[in-house]
Amino acid sequence: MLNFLLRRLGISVILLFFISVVSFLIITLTPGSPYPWGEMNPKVSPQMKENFRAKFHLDEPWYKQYYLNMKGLFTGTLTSIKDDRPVLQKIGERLPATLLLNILAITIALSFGLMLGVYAARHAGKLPDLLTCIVAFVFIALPEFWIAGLIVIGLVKFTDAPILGTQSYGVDFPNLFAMGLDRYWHLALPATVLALGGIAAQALYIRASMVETMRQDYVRTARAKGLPQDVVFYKHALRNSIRPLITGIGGLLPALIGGSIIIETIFAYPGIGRMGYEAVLERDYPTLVAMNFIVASLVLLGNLISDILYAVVDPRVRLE
Amino acid sequence: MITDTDNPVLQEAQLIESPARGVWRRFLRNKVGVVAGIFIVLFFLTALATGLGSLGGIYYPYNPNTTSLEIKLQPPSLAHWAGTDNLGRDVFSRLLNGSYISLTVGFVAVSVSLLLGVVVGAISGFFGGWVDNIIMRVVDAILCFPTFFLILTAVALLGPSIINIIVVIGLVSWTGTARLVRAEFLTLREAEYVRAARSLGAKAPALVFRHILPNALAPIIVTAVISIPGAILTEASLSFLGFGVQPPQATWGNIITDGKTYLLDAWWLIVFPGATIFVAALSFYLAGDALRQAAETRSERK
Amino acid sequence: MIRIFLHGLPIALVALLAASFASVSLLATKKRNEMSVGMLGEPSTLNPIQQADAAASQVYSSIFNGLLKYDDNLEITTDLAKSYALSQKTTFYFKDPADVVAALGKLLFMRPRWPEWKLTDARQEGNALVLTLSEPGMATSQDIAALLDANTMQPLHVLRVDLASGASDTLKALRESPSSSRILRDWVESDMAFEVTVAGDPADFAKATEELLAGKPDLKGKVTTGDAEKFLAEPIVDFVLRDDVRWHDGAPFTSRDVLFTYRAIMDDAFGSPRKPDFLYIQSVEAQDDFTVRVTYRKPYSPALGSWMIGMLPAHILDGKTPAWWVQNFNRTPVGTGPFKFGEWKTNEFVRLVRNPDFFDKPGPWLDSIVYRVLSDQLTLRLAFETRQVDFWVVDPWAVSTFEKDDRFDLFSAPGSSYSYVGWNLRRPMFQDERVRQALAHAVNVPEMVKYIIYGHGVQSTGIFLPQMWFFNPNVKPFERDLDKARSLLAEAGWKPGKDGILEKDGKRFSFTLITNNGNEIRRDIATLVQDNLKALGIEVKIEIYEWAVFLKNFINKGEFDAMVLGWALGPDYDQYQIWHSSQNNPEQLNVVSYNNPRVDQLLGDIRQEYNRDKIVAMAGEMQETIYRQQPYLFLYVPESTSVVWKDTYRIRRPDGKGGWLDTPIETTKAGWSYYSEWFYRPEYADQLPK
Amino acid sequence: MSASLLEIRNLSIKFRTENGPTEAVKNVSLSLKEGGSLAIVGESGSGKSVTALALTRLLASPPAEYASGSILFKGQDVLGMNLEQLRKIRGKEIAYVFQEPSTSLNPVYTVRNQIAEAIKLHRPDVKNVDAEIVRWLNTVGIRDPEKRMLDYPHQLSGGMQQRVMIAMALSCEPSLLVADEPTTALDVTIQAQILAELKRLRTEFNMGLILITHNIAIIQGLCDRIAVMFRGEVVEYGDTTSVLRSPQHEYTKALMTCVPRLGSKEKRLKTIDYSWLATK
Repeated sequence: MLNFLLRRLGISVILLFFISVVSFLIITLTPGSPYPWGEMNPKVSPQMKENFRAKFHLDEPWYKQYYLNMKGLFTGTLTSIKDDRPVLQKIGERLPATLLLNILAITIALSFGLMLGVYAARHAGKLPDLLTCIVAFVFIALPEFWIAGLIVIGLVKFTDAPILGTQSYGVDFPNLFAMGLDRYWHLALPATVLALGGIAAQALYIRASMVETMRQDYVRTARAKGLPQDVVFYKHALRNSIRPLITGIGGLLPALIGGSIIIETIFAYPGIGRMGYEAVLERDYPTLVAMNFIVASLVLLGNLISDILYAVVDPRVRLE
Repeated sequence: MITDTDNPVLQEAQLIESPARGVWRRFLRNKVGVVAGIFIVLFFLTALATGLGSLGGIYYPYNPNTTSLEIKLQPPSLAHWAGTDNLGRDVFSRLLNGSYISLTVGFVAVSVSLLLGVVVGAISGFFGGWVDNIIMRVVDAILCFPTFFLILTAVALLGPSIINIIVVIGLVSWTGTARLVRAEFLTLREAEYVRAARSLGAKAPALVFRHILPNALAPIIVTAVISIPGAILTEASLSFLGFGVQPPQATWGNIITDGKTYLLDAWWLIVFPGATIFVAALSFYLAGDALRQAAETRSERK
Repeated sequence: MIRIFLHGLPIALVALLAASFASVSLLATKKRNEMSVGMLGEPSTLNPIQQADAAASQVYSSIFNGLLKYDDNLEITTDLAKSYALSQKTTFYFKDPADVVAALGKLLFMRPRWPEWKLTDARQEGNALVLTLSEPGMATSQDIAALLDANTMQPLHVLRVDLASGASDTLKALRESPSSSRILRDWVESDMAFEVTVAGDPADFAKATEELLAGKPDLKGKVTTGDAEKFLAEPIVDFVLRDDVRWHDGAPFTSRDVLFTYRAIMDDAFGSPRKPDFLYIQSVEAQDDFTVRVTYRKPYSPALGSWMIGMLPAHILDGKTPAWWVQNFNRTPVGTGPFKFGEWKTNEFVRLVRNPDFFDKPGPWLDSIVYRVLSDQLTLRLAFETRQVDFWVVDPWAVSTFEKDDRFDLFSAPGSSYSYVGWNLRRPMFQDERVRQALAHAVNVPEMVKYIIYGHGVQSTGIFLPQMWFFNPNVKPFERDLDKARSLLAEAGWKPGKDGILEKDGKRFSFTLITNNGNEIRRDIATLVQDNLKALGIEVKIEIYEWAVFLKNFINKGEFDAMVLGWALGPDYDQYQIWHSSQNNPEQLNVVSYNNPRVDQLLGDIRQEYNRDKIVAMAGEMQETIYRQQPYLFLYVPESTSVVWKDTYRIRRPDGKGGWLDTPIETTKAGWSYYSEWFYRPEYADQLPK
Repeated sequence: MSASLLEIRNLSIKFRTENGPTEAVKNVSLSLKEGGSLAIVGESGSGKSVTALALTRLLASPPAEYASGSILFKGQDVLGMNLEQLRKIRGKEIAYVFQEPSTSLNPVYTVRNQIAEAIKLHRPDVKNVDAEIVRWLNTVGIRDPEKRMLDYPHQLSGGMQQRVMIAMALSCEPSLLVADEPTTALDVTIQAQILAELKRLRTEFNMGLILITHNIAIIQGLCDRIAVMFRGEVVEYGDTTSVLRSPQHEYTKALMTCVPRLGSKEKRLKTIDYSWLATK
């Protein structure tokens, strides 16, 4: 186990290095350059521009910039071009919101995906199965921003419910419970939209996996034992079917973080997706560098966790 | 399904028919798949007609790029089936016109990704060993990137031209194909007929192109079909953020971008293009899935 | 077990969603005495001297006060200052004290003209004649100089020394050199530059300076000698500060804070983008706790406006490092304004709370203001429609929708920007004035006003905004006249070619019009220009780039044919950087490379003029000249219309009889006045603090 | 004469396929008395496994379809039962041992869990389930059963796995054990052990046994009767000894010739000679 972790850690470090170099190259070798003074400010003197470029090492060769940026990242001295605050601190402020959103999205995706997938598999080949599969493809085919937009229009036009951000404003909450519900409401809408694709993917995955599992010999054994359908299904088949699902969780994360750029923009949700998007627009290189690095680390961590979970679910797998 | 899979009668029936025809026949039996396929054909014809139309033909109800401010932001009517946009352009005509670029983005991006994926996957799977190991680690690394963010960064920084968008989408989405092709190659490499061919002294290219690739074709095609809507959706998402194909060239995505501002006042600018993207994507997914089922039945019997 | 989980979790999630929806909808109708404002993007800092973005200035203006502010008519008035007085010290240096006596005598003889000159005092100081004028400016001093005997006067020169570092030390060394007695005045701009003003022939002094610098080659010093001047004109502003102002932490506001703020702006360590506004200042001195004298090195009339900058608390910030500012003060500022800083949640909101000790009583009435960070116009609108922000600056096309809806009140104010199409005058095809005028006749600007901004704005007739006091209302817009346009083009040698596109010397009239993405209106303008010019046989290709690329690759380099952009203008008349012919290098702002010697002259003069009437005259001429020459196709000045839910706010003012007068909110030329007089909803009227 | 345990009468089973229905089992009639044993022999695809699975209707339907005939178990028609009734027969009355022990045991549950499941279901009166499991594991010859029952299937060898399968099948004390190629996937030495075990257990518990195999050699001494199936039909049916001594059908003869024997001089295994088909 320890061996496994160490080896995985080693591979992760190499991967991270690779990722950080590539993303750094993409970021710095492209046209445009950071400019923190707003639109064509007549008041900015050439000297200020020079000071600024020197401060953020913008005139160094890329490898030196890379080195300085990474050094800054690890010593915590890397600061954002926009407001000169340490990027780690900025990311730290936004990361919890994004994680919360993604965790809820993953929960929704998994629970609904599981339910739908199992439902379809139970009726494999029959009408409910077909309908479920079509619904799943509908979910995948729905453009995220479009459905988010429609939901938003609907809510704005027909209800009083606020939809943006993480909480309602200008309102005194009578109690903690109401406050909790308010937070949940603001979290659940974007999370649901974000999860739609995940629900569908998981449902199709589970369905296929279940159908495959139902053909296995041990399921026949279980049926031959006279076990009730449900026990056969939920105990013998399901447990074996969700193994691939668990490995999939690690892979969900990058997709969700990508998707959250749009969702966070539409719902004005304060997460790192939006920060990254703004950093791209502002050419805030340090922030981009740090963000890519941290997101990649998170993804690698997610992969590691799914590997460990995999071993927990399947006794045949040992982490070596 | 518990059956005796080696039923002799079945085997005989199997022998009469070429695999491709079998897949096709099974596909035709899938009603959902056929309907989806018809939609795809319709989209294609539209794209073709408007593609030709942009060379001077007259296949639109209105010129998709002509502005007429007197009729801006009009709701759908008999004259303008999908309403008009903020510059008074006919949205329906723009949708027709957009199908050309949107489908091009979908197809070409997927072709790029397919080409890369097949080549890389084939090399990895065919040679195995350390080559495979290195390539797969690289693939792992690429999978760690939040893809959409990567695309966004690249397109934002390189400039949102059609070519850039296509290339970038293609470049980041080949990993899935590569993994699939690699897996197929790893399996087929050890298949008896390949071993046989190898032992008869067949050279690597012959092995790959005559023996392995044709047999891996079915899953590759299915992946391609299922990837197309992904590329179209990605372009639309980029458009939504302002980094898609730039106006005045219409795409399904940037019609929505144009309409985004009017979200609450001109629903038709959002609903119709969104629905078009949705129907197109759904058609590709369903047709792709039907194709997969048809192809799988064959490989199951193999 | 697994089945309960399988169905239970989704059901629980949905049930929770339904419950939260009910709860949220119920609560949404109960709002407190708080103002919610939406802002685009997150402020980078709440420090008034370091801010660079609109979001920040929106927030900090409620926290900080300047010495001065604009009133409702966009005229300068006092804020932290009780009063201010302008004057000027003009000094003539003579070769001999006896010459001074003669000159003084001459002036005394002309005493009757003093009021005309605004001359209040003249006296001798050694070999210098010192005049005091009650209105600063160059013109009067030049008039007086002309009366005096030039041969008896010493010419003055400004020597500027740019070097890699160590400006102060070098200046010190220079002051110890033998010729130091000729230094009349020195000024350190930064560690990398200083200026000295010397009397007499500058050549030997410059040589001495160069010799001194030659001893230190690593400083890479460079000496520039300015043109000869006849006198030193030093405008002076005397501020008397209010003595009843306290910082939010209770400490009194004094002249020390003013001095500190000035020093901080000038200190490169804090990188204030406002520093260029203060470069003309020779010194800032405190006479006592509540009197401050600012002396300028030369007349620069827009400089007064720079004292609207928010004052910083010296007692908190003095001696702190830039990093400390970033980590502490810039995110938890302490000011003197009607609202105190409350809470800042990154990317969500900044909340300010009532400052009960605000010096400009009565008010504020609101308990708090929340500035919500939103990403774009759309989310701003959504937040407004769900009553999460209380007002919204309406997109022009939506104004009519809101006008029809009686749930809302609308407030319009003149906008502070204009849109234009800039022709790159470096391109041969745009160099002919007639061609540009033809384009102005061809593009249907009224149609743009009508359809792009839905009539909510006016056609622009030049470089100034109509609501400004120096705007020239006599400039008439070019009318749409295609025949006129054609004949102008024909005069300029453009004839229709084979494909219908105009040609001259075998070159087609075809160009690329660029703009930035993310701005639908600019994109629409480009499309319309393309459409309009097609009628004349001019081919326009549109390209749209992302903002950073647009600036860096095209605008800053001056490499474009034509572009659509806008200028957001402050309330002053100084447009030297935009129009002066010297400002056309890469990264400078005269991006179209406009060049007119008369305009250059006016641009230089107007900044040194303090007389209102003369400013109006100069500005008027400038506006007319530039508009006639059409380096830009001036389009329109959009109105800014805000929409508020009906009856959301009231203004409370004393009614003069010891009670209160509550009125609906109103707009002025400057938009909304200070929020300190506002309160939320009539039903809170009884509960407001006394 | 003991009562008839199982009566299969004119059973036909069809499979719906995309090329139209095919008949996997045609008109098969077999019977088994209580405590009796029957071997069904045939090549793959001959319908023997389908017949065996049909006994408790384990065939997935669709595509399987019980076209005609009846299966009487202890006088009741299995084909007419509802699912509840069927479940009472499955495991409780008719237990199965399948061909591939490594895939027939659920990989994610322990041996104990999988056996206990059956016992709890069919023998609710058993108080100490663990003791019962240990007893059965002992019975099938697993050493150290207390420890082994906590193992996951993949931790056991193939032979052990099959013993677990048998223990699981026996744990509910069925009156008929259907062994569907129980030894095909195992080593030859293990095969012998398992067969010996089956033989012992059958007599010990006086249990009916249906052994399905393609290996005609293992039948002797284990089964009283034999049915040879070919292409869905029973081509020969009778006492083991008499059939083996004098096979009537060409196919039976062919089957018998390709059984490898120790000491045989032949270098290559014989393949089935289908020439008789052409003459038919």
